[in-house]
Amino acid sequence: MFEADQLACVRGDRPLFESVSFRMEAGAALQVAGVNGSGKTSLLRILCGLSSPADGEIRWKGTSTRSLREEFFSDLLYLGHAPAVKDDLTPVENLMTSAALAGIDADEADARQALERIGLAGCEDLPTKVLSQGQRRRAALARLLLSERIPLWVLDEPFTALDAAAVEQLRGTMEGHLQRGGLLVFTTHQDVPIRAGQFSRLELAR
Amino acid sequence: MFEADQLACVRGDRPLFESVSFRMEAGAALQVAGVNGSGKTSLLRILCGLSSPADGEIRWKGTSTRSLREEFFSDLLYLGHAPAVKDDLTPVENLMTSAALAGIDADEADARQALERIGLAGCEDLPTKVLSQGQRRRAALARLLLSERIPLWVLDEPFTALDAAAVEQLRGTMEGHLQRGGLLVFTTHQDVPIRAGQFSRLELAR
Amino acid sequence: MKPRHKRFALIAAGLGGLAVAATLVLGAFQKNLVFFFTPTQIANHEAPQGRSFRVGGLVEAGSVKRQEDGVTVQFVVTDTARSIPVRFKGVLPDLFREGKGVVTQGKLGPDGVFHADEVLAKHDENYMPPEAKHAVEQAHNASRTLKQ
Amino acid sequence: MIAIFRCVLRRDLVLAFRRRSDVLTTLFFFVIVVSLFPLGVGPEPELLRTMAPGILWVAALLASMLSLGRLFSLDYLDGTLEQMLLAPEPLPVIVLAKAAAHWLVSGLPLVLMSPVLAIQFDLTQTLIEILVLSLLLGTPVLSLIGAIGASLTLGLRGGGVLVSLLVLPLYVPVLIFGAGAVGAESSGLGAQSHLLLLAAMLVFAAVASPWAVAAGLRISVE
Amino acid sequence: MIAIFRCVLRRDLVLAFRRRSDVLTTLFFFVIVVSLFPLGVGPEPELLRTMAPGILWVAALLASMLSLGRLFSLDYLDGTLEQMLLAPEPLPVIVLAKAAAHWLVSGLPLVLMSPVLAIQFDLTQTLIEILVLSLLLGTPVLSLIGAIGASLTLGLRGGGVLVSLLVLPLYVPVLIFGAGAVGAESSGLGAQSHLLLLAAMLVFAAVASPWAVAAGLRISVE
Amino acid sequence: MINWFKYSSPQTFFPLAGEMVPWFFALAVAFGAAGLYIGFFVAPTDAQQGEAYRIIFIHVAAAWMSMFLYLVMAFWAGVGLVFNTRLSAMVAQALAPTGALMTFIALWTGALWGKPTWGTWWVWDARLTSELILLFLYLGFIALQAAIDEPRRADKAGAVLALVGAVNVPIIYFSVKWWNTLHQGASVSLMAAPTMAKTMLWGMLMMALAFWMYALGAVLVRVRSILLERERHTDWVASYLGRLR
Ligand code: HEM
Ligand SMILES: Nc1ncnc2c1ncn2[C@@H]1O[C@H](COP(=O)(O)OP(=O)(O)OP(=O)(O)O)[C@@H](O)[C@H]1O
Ligand SMILES: Nc1ncnc2c1ncn2[C@@H]1O[C@H](COP(=O)(O)OP(=O)(O)OP(=O)(O)O)[C@@H](O)[C@H]1O
Ligand SMILES: [Mg+2]
Ligand SMILES: [Mg+2]
Repeated sequence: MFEADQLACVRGDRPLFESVSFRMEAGAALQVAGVNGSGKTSLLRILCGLSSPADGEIRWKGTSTRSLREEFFSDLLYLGHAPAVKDDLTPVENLMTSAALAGIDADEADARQALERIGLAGCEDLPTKVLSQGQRRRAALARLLLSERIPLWVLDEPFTALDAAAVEQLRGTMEGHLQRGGLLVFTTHQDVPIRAGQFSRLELAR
Repeated sequence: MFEADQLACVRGDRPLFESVSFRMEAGAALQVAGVNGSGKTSLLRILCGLSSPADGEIRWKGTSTRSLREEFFSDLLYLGHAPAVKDDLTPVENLMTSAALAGIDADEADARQALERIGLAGCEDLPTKVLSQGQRRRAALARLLLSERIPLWVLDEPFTALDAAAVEQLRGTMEGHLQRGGLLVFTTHQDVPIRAGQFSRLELAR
Repeated sequence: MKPRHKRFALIAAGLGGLAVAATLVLGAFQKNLVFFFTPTQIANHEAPQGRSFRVGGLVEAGSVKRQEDGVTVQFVVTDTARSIPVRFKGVLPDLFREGKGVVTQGKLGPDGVFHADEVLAKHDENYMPPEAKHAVEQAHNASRTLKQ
Repeated sequence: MIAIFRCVLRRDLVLAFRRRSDVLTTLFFFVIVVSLFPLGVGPEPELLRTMAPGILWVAALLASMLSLGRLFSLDYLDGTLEQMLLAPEPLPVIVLAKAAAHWLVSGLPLVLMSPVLAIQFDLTQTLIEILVLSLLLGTPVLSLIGAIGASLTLGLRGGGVLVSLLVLPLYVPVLIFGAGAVGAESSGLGAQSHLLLLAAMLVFAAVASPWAVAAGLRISVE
Repeated sequence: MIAIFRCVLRRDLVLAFRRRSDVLTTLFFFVIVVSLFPLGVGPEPELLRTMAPGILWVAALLASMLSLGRLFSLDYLDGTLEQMLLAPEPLPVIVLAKAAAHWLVSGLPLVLMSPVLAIQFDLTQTLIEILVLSLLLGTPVLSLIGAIGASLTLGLRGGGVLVSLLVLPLYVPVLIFGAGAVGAESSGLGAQSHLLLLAAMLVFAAVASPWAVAAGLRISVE
Repeated sequence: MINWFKYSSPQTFFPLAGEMVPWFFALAVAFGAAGLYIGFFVAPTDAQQGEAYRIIFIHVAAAWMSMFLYLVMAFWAGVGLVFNTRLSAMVAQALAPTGALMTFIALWTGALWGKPTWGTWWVWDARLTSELILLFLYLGFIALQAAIDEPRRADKAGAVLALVGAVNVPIIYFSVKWWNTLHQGASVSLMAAPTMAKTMLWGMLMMALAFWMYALGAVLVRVRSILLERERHTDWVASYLGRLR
């Protein structure tokens, strides 16, 4: 379903990785691992099409994502280092715009419910800028709860800044996605075992 | 040596905590714990004098830090969420300016050595902006290696974005500081045991 | 230096700076910073040549003459020591009176006549009913207007 | 496609409304720049009258240019822009919505304010009408062209100034025909041809610039 | 105290040098604004000569104001500013170093450039000298006053425009005496008193503004 | 005054202010009526300006207040900054709009008066320019406070700006002395006898008092509403609002 074929990445004059290939089917999870600076973020951005690889190709349902473009994007959810959360909007407004941008139908009630489930009850209507580091992260992650019908999730260090309870909940969400037959690519330095689906690790050497 | 007396903090119209008091002597470590949004960062900034408490007082060697000002600052090292690292400078230059700002005597050789010890060998002369999330964090943390004679360290989530090896090394640095008789206040959501010195935890309830 | 001493040093430097600034300001006010020139200054060639500037003073009593076209006026502006003829084409402000203050903008012609394209009335700080006015001496009035 | 246009437009307007002071300060900037010139240049009324359209246009141009910084950079910093690039809708539509919001927030108020300022400079009724019309046609062009510059300088340090460098040369024709319209009218030539040209520029910019901006954004985010 | 001044000054200059394009773009902005006016106003030489000092001064003022955004905001975002507030040296000294660097990077180049532009406007030798002198005395005042505005608006959205609102009224006297100096000289009055006043403003600003900025920074970071 | 503001807590200040407001407004109306009566019916026509001079009764009072209120605002803002007293910062915030209004009135009536007397609405002389700067300073203060959400930060940032801008006030006041302006010099000063007929002077003083009272009343009203908003979570506000219902 989702394939990477002989990907290579060069940053500056430093080759980060080459001939990275994998193939994932429905219900598979891939953890990209490696020490700091080994190129995990770079790989994830390439997979989404935000930057282009020095070499190789990415295929979604057998077709190159370069030629699919918007069709691929509608099957993709990417959460990067930057949380895509506006300081001046409230978590509810943030969630609703990001859902709209991703082409997800969600009304305000859905959004409030998702925020409540992720533990932001009581903060839904504060401007996001006053929230703590972890609360902003949660506000960003609330999108996952509305994205059940999006097959491919790409998450870059989703666990940072979260406290123990939130980490546990997020793990549950990710496992649920896999059980529904979703695909998941993620990175993390923390030790969070994913037990559902078909789990594999891709180690980027340095 | 370092005392907080009945501190209270109000953000917006929400009281975050009140009557937080503690007293630390040389060689003591204090972990501020609590769920996301419980006010850990706010407490640390108050302790440094970056923001002022709604109520209460902080004393260093028996004198209020408000009146000590620069004298207190010369005994203090604070590392916050933001890494204080300039994108356009190289790690070496960054380290040297931050040392100078903190009133630490360090020449370029010292700086290079510190960066090498923290695992940035080979990246010292790249502009910091091309480094990965974890590498930037390391570049910021290199300051700790030059700050041995500064008694009070205040670190806000120092372990984020670091890989396992770096976490281990940082733990060693922190323990070394305690063994030298330094004081340490820090927060983290990860489970990193500090075994040296006299360790205590301050739980911020929400 | 201990931090406290540094702060004292800084404050001392600050006060020194303020003193310097004050001296410079006083020095500046020794020279003239003006909104308009007086006829005396013009006579001493202190006014600009070939460029628009303002002349201020009193309209000399009896000097106002209207030309036949009805819109051009000629009058003399004086500061009681020197005076200068002014020619102006246009509507005069209501308060334009002989013996009163005036500020006009324009250029000095080669013939020594000031060609104004704007005439403003400048009045003094005295407010009194007409009867009381006669008691006050004209010259006294005049010198005050020019001084400020 | 229309849904996403409306969603982005609404979001940007809500954001602007949350920060009303932004809108007001663009306007104040305009007013203050216009009022500064008499101070620098001196008070001759005839001189001021001749300069008036030029000053108003240059001030509008600067105000619009200054607010370009906000167009994409905040979305870039917090990652929203990545999400826009990954949206399943055509990027140019999103871009057009953002440019439209920018104009509504930082162009339209200037247009509405300009007659008041023009009165200060003692312009006649007809000239003021021409001035407003030229601004109404010209300021959206400024937003559209400015978006190109903003997209290319995204994330570059000192982008604020770099963007002016890229964008000002492209603004020049708008300025010339905009300020020229008033001049032509006052010299009895009639402003019609100038205004037609401005309208043509507007249509052309509305059609072409979103594509350029979209390309610029993809490049800058990479 | 002197060590930290030099360290901060050097760092800011190195950063500016890394981003040469910043310095150049401020300069280009100045040049372009100055050259825009003849386009907006029309080509009468007499008119242009009278306007020249005003235009140059307003352009310098705008250029300096635009670059204010960079003064503290980058240090604020990446946390360096917190470190400065926690430095064991008096904050006003650090502030003064930053203002000095700002002037060296975005004021001095304009001063050096201005004679060339003034020649375009057909000013005489003496007038050009006075103009340069007035800019030399005046632009540091702009940096110093601007720093106050920049510190107070730090981290506020739309700060870029808000800062102009705060700072422009305080700039006005500098503008009046700066541009006035040239006018006074060309009218044969002599520019001395204007220049003395500018010098007084410079000394006063150098002494007073670092304290205000330091207070502003502590407030904004809180 | 100092004790009154500094040591009174918001709870006690709030009702006290509430009681004083009607009195101030009543006094403003009374003085205003007296001032206008003297100004338009008793005061003689001016020898130079005729009837146009009667704008003086509004212009001068507004111009005085515009400068005075700025100083008061800067003073309270400074007190709030140094002693961290909440109430004084709120007073400063409440003063700004009234001050801006006074400045605007002074500018507007001045321009209106300039047309018949000088023959122009506006010239860029030192007095007029510095007064215009005063208006911009007020507006900057208001805009800055509006742009900051955190009230404590808004207070302090505003205070710094207010204190910096205070340099402008002496410049306005002395501008007519330092430069030769089109604007006239002072008719009323502490140092010398007024150069103005007695009745005119009385009318002007009455109007000044009326403006003073109006400003006090308006500021108190505004402080009260700021207090309610800022302390909306405290018990005393809750019980006050409860009583209203
Ligand atoms: C827009 C134009 C004007 C502005 C901004 C302005 C501003 C001011 C200010 C700030 C003051 C208070 C200064 C002080 O107390 O010494 C003042 C006072 C005064 N103004 Fe004006 N003014 C304007 C026009 C005029 C005009 C046209 C007149 C009369 C022809 C006039 C007559 C006076 C008088 C009589 C005082 C009282 C002076 C005193 O005794 O203190 N003003 N004006
Ligand atoms: N212009 C360049 N020149 C040299 N090296 C570069 C350049 N740009 C990027 N790099 C290197 O590319 C790598 C970027 O890695 P990336 O951000 O993908 O790492 P990561 O695996 O996500 O690390 P982390 O765990 O710290 O987030 C870094 O090692 C960086 O040093
Ligand atoms: N203006 C405000 N109104 C209401 N609540 C506010 C306001 N400003 C801040 N807060 C609250 O203050 C708290 C800030 O907490 P802080 O950043 O200190 O948390 P933290 O313990 O460091 O959390 P984390 O673990 O996520 O970093 C948040 O709960 C936030 O919602
Ligand atoms: Mg990464
Ligand atoms: Mg935190």
